[in-house]
Amino acid sequence: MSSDFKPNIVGFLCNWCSYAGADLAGSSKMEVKPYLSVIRVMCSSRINSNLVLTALLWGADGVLIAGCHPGDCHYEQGNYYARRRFALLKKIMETLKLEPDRLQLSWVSASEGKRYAEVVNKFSDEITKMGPNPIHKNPKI
Amino acid sequence: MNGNIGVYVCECGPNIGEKIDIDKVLEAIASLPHVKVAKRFGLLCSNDGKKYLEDEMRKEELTHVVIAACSPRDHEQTFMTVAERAGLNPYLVQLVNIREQCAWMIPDKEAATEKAIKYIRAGISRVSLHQALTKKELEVCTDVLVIGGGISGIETALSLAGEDRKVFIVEKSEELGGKANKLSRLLPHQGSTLSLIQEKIDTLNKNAHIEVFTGSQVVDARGFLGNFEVVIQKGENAGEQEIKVGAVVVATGFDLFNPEENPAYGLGKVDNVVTSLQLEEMIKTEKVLLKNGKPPRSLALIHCVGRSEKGYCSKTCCLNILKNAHFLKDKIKDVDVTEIYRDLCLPNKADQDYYEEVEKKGVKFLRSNEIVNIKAEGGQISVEYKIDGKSKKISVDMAVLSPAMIPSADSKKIAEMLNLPLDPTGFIKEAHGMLEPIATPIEGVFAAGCSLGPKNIPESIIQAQATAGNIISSLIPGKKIKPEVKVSVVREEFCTGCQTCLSVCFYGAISFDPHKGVSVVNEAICRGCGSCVGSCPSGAIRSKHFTYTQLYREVLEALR
Amino acid sequence: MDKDFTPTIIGFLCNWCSYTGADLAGTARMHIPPSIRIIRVMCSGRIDPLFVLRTYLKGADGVMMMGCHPGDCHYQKGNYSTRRRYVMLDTILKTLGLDEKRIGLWWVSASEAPRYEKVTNEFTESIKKMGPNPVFKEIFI
Amino acid sequence: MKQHNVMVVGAGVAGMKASLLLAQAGVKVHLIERESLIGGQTIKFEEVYPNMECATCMVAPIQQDVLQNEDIEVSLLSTLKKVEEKSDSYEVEIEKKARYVSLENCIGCNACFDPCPVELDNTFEENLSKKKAISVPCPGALPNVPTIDPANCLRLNGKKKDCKACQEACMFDAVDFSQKDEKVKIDVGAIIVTTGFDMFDVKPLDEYGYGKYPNVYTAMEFERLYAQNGPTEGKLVLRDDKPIKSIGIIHCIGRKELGYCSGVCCMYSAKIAQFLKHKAPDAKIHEFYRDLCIPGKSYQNFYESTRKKGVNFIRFNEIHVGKSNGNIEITCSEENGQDQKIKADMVILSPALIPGKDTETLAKILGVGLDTHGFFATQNQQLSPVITEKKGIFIAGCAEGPKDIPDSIAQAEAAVGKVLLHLQ
Amino acid sequence: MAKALKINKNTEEGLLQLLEFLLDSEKVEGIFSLKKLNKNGNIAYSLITNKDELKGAVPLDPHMPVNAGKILSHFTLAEKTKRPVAAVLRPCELRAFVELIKRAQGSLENILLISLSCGGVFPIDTMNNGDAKKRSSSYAESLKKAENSPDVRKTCQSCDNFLPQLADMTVLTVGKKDADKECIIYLNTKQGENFAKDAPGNTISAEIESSETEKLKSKRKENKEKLFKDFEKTGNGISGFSRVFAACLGCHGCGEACPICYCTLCDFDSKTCEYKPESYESELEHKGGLKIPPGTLFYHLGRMSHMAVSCVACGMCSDVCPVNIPVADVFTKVGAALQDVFQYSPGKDIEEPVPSGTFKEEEFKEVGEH
Amino acid sequence: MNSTGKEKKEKTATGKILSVEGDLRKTIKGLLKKLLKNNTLDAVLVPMKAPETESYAWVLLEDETLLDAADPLPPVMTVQGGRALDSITKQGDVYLKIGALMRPCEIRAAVELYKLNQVKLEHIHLISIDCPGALPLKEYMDNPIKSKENFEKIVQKGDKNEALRPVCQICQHFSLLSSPSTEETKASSSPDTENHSAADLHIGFFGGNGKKLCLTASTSKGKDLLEKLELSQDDSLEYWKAAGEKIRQSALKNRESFNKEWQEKIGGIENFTTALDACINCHNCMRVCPVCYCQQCYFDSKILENSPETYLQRAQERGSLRFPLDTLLFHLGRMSHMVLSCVSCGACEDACPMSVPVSQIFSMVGDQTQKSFQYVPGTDRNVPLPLQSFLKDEFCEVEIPCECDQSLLGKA
Repeated sequence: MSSDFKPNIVGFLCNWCSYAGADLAGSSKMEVKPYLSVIRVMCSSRINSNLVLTALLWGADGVLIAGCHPGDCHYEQGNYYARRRFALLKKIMETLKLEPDRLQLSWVSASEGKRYAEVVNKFSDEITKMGPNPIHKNPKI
Repeated sequence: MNGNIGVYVCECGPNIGEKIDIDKVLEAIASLPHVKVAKRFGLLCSNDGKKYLEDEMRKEELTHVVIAACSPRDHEQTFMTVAERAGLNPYLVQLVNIREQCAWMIPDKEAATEKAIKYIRAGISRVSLHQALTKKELEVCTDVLVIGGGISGIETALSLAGEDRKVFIVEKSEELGGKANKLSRLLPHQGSTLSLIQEKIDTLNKNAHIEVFTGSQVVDARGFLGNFEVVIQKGENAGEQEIKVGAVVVATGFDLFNPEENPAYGLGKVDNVVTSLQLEEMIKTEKVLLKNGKPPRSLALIHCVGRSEKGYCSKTCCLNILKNAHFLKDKIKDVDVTEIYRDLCLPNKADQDYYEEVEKKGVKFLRSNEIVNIKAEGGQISVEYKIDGKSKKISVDMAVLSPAMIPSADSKKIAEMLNLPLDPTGFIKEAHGMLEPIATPIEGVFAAGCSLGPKNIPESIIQAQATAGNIISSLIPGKKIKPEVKVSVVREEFCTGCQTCLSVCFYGAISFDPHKGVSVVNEAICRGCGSCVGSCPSGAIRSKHFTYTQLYREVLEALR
Repeated sequence: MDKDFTPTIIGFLCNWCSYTGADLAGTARMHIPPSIRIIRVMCSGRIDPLFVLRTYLKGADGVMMMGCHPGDCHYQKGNYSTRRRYVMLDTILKTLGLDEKRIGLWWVSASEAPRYEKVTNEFTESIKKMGPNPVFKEIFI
Repeated sequence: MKQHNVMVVGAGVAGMKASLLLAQAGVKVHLIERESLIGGQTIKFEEVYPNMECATCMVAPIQQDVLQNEDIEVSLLSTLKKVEEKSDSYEVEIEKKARYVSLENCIGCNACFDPCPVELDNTFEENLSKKKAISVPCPGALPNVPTIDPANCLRLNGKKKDCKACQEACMFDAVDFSQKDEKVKIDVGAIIVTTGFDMFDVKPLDEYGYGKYPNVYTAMEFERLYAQNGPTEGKLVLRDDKPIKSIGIIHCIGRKELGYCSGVCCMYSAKIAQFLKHKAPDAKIHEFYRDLCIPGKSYQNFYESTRKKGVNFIRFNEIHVGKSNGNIEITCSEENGQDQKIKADMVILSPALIPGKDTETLAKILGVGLDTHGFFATQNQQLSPVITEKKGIFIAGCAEGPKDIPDSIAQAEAAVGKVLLHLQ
Repeated sequence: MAKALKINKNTEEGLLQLLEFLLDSEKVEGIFSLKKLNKNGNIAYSLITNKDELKGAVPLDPHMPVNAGKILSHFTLAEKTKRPVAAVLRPCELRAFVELIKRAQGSLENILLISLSCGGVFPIDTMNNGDAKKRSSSYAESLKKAENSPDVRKTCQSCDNFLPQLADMTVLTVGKKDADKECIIYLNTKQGENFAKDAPGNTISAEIESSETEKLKSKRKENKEKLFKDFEKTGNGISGFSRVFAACLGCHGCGEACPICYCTLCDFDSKTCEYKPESYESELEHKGGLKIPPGTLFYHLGRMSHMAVSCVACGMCSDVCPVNIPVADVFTKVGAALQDVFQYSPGKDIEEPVPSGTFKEEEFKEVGEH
Repeated sequence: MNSTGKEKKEKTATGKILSVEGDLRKTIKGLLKKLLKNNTLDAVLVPMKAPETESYAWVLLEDETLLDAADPLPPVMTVQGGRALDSITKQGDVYLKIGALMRPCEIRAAVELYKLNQVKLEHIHLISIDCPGALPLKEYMDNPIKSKENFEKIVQKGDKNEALRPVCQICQHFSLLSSPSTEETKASSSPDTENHSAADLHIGFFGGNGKKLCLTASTSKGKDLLEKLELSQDDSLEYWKAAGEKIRQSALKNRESFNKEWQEKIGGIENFTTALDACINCHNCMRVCPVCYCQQCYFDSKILENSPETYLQRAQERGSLRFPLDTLLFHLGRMSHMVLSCVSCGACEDACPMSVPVSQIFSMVGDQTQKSFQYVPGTDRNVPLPLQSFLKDEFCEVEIPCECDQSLLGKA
């Protein structure tokens, strides 16, 4: 693994909890690794597998989906569906040994600025440790 | 796309200015396709900044604008308003968060700058796909349908009916008043319930703006806030009537747990075991008597009948039993009253005083964990109960069971008709258990009183009034409603009609058109979460302002 | 050949010329074979080859397309396209030996009621001679 | 409808919801708040029962809606001083304390905190952390604009008249020492009072060891201690850094003294126990209660799940927090008369809800009465629970008596209905 | 006489040398060519941008996994390429690309078209089973002799359009006896000449058409006529036609593989073509029975009416058919007839309008004279 | 549905026994004929060999004389029956009482499609039949005569021969008579068998030694059919079940090693992409898949379209870039859309012109993912689709540990 590897991580954040949590991390001036690019969606359930797969296959070294904690969904139950879809995708990746660790789902609430920073930093570290997504160099995808 | 995109980077004083090399940012984005101008400014959210932006939008004839500044949660609305003032559709503005997400989080200036460029590129890429969205306006009907003529229903109607609002009450039984009719008196005033209800019913009957259907049922109701179509089955053989209303209030009340379900309670088997309602009836007629016509010398008032079975505390029984005990002590000389309770639940500020008053009257309180058996024994009734693992027993002349409140049979029927979810206890589920205690997930449909869960009369009244408050402020005569614009839409040619989207929508905003075989989103109901979009395999449903292509562009830029 | 055979013939008629022509034939009490069922379209250019194919494969014994004479089109040149499409259909069917004579194109102007009477009768006769469309014998189509 | 203005006093959940609903009806709202931020007590909670929902996530969108709503004028650091009844309206005089920071100019970057030389206890954080003389109560406060504490600011209290450390640090000219407290008169057609509650003060009560032993906390202190945006950022550390093996949570603090059950403590105590089970899964948790008051359709379930998580519920008659061998020891007499002694590393006291501290003053200004417990009295607690004797003045939420969030909101919504009818 | 580049290497290596030169000199940014994917013989078109990756390129491999016209269309669909790209493709692929451009499905701009005199390709599945290796030597021999290799597809054996027309460069393979030693690449256009400037090799003058190519052309014409005749024997008339397509699964793979079928959502996959319940009831009434899913013939006839006039006879439709229906036979036959009627040669002239989009006032006078 | 669904399932299930007269196929056709004749059914959907060709197709028949040409046990599965049924009822209920005689995997696909509102079952009588498996389509097409002979042997012996398609060799749902999951779900859910079954009627012959057939009905519709067939002999199902059980046990074993083998073979990005090297992006697999029901596949839409610049840039990152693009995305994406409903019917692989082992890959992944959702597609009409429902306490591995049912995590 090259030490100057800067991973490209895509983060889908739900508007109500996780994005607010990310904002809080920012306004609390917490240090967060710069590798994650945030994409705001209204609810974590908006994320379909295609979006995640597209990101992973077109070069993302990691994909983070963050939403409200179960029970906290602004739309009551969106995150439960998100969790099921995520579990399915993760299982597929596990079964095919397609580096399931590059995909993570985390619950981050609006008050959890610190947690947001931790989640992102930890995930960034893990991805850095894993090295570049091998798909990225595969001309056959 | 043909367009002029303007990109404005806010320095936010030193917050962005010092942490991000803005000149480098501008250089990197100025030559991107369709970018007409890329400029920096000290503080865009200041009045000067807003003025500057407005002028720029006009001067440069911008079709799309990207503002790189702070979190959309802070100032998205601000800049949308600026755009609107400049004659640009507010949804053609994208606010890119480079302050919280870059400047404040990434101490390394170079990395922060790089990241900011990425975000702004994503913003540019995305904004070029934005569509101008306009708020639709819908006419509303201000009339209201109230299902259920109990205390909640009556109070709702009284609070709402007026010159410009008609209220229809549909009550399945032949008279208004609901369960409260059966109570002997209220608490802690010991006033007569009858007079209270009668007073309200009289006012109601005098009100020309309230139309009451007794002995009637709602057989169909569909629509959304401001526009419901309802069919009422009037009495027996009286035919159907269709009405239009703007809101529906479900006030179908509760039923009582039937103690006969558990033979241990002895109801129906053992003489002089009665329910609290039966006792109320006796109190009302002032004839608290045993089967043999004699007044009881001792009574056991048994709390929490059905609590274990149903899995919740009904909240109102403790006080109600205290009231009855109070009455018995007052009315029957030297009577021995024992309350067998689990936990005293007296959660209102005046309740404790009342409890102390009753205690002072000599009512005995026995705590038990479980009623083991109630049976006839030696001309009396023996109540066997358990406390801390030990069995105990008392003998009384009469045992009064206080059953738990359960959802009324009608609630379920009505809920099915209106597509309302029920919670695990079978009561109607609130739109949000904390913040929207009387709203249901279906906008325009409210619930009040015991249809939502056990409540006492004041709480039911409060809920009825709260319902009224919500309706008065959302259905204003002459004022149109503007539903959310960032909603989902179905592209009919691609929709296969699998109705997966229906199953994941919490708000019932999607229906199925059997003629076309496609799903239809009711934009007046949709709240724009996009859950349906996430669930549609073919991409036939798309969410405005968060389309797949828009997000995909963001992803691609993130990966650059 | 079955003497009693009454063919089913579908006619796609343009609104401006042929349909008016057909109406005129009616007003003039001309004898039009009862086997013809007319479907009005605004321009013969609207006659999608798929309409014709579908009609044919669903068992119509004949399909008539009628439009304004070349040069007369209400929409300037719609019928020139029709003509090309007809040739194309005709060629396809001919090449595959699929009874191309069951499909025909005629120019009938608004005043040509007699021509309408003539072509419909002639076509009906020729279809009668050909007998029923054999597609009804085929399960595997 | 006459387009009268309405004043809402207190910007907690009830006040905010009432304001939003009024604004939706097209009424101009003056929302008056004593503190420098809106959100009331709810925003201090990390999670709310029974769904263990994140309170910030729940309330922040409402706070934002309030601040962005053009029909709601929010006056912070403001209190009612005088109310004059007119024929069909009230003239209200409010006193608006100077913030010394411009709401318009400040962008919430917090650059002014560090340079300030004064360090103070943060009352919002139950004094569990420090703040500067210029500060926001907690990260994520809305509006995210600091306030200068004039009593402690060196410049304003005169100790160092030329100090302008914060002013120099601010790039936006937001620090404005020239601001003065001001009095404003507003004409309104109706007033809704949603001033909320305070917590029963446990300090005077000796038997709970509060103040005596560092590791005895009140429930509110614990909320902040647990909060992700609180002083420890959600990390569970005791005042004396001891490891936590055993925790006692004591219900009904103040019930006897006050003479009423607050109706919410059993649930919030159970909620605290559930938090703790997450944070310190190995710790033993004992809940000491008198009567379980869990009056909601989903509450019993919550209580049972708390029990299932291994929380020990003990019913007591008398209780005492003392010390033995340097450890806290809780002695409680059970119903059967037997005494039980339990060692605890941490004790959390669940006090009753009492009227807000300015309730009495406010009641006088408004000319409305109080009930025996000091809450605002309504015309008829049974039948018209939000209406006062005075026309056009309404009470909602915990100002009327202890209640939980949904009940407060229902009252607020009911009050709005009454106001709108009143204005017609 | 046209200009040509002569390279003293075998044909494939010569071409690769030219491609390498194009990349090296940065005359092009990338090259579309067939490329090996693994050792099993799987190949696919790849956009090669790195010289090293050219090592795996097999531009002349006698397989057509996808019609490259479709790929170039996909590449230039959103916008034309700003940076020059070269593509090695067979004449039918080139024709398909041109047909697509006529339908606004791509752009020729900045694309260097390199084609070849085509000896035909093997059926697609030979790629999988290792047959290809066995066959390739006999293929090379047949090429040299300008004969039909018995291993190439029936469609190719009867294709007389094997000399590309619009290519900037053409690699000579048919009848090239010394293909092992020498590579001739014709520079047909100014663009071709410009790109080949400074390329290693000698510039000569030569003519691509020869007695050898004529020989092959007439042989193939003969085959074509026979193919069409054979089809008439089995597939004529409604019953013959329905027998040919009786096995059709309705997978519509032929349409998907067809380069000319460019629609995003095929009409026959859309709701308009779904049977309504009552259709079943009425058809059953007539016939007593009905193949399910129905509409097989309608699909093929309908698709024909949409695209056969532009059919470039690439044979992909037959290749992808899971039940071995000779789709290409039918379509090329109908295509030829249509092209004859409209005097249209698909893919040969980028200016020539598609027949369905134009007309001549004086044509088809006899039509409508029934 | 016309039944009240109140009938309780008897403890020991019984079925009707029927002697085979001469030919197995003829006997089965005889049953259908009878149902057509006595108007119990208006039409039947059965496979039929196309005249003068060796291929099979589905035919909807009203005319019982046409049944003579039908073949209830075709050696290949050309069009998946679920898909055939889908095309009939997609636009709405056909008001003909149709009996559809299909393989269990086809029935299961139909049930999945029913849950997706694609197939309407109101008037459809699903009749399943013990499935001997099917031959690979390509091999059959290349040599139909020999393949048929081979297939006859399999039918007679009832074993899972290696000549069968790989997914047939590991199939456990070859007989709805004793499908394990149906039994389990029935036991665990309400006694309302009406909606908790896949087929209405099942025809079993495994265990009959070619001499007997066994018919069982699990719904009122099925019982009605059985009644109208006027069969007299009742028999206990134990023996028949045991015969099926034996075959299933060996299939189960095969399935285990199969899963392992494939996971090894294609695990990891390199292996997986290599397995897909032969793919030519014709999307035939999707088009024949019964549960890929979308009007337009997401991956055929223009959503993924990009500029030449982007393609060049991607190529430059990698040195070269395979075209057509997004092969892996297509397969993974399709997988994420339908794999929970995958009935392992093998149609995709049959239709692949390049013989990519799609069905084997999908079947393996399907088996694993379905397990983690405790979902068996197509065995119970009332169990909701996994992605249309959720439990509050599940999949907590994604975050904070809690007391959820760990068995849902597939770690039990």
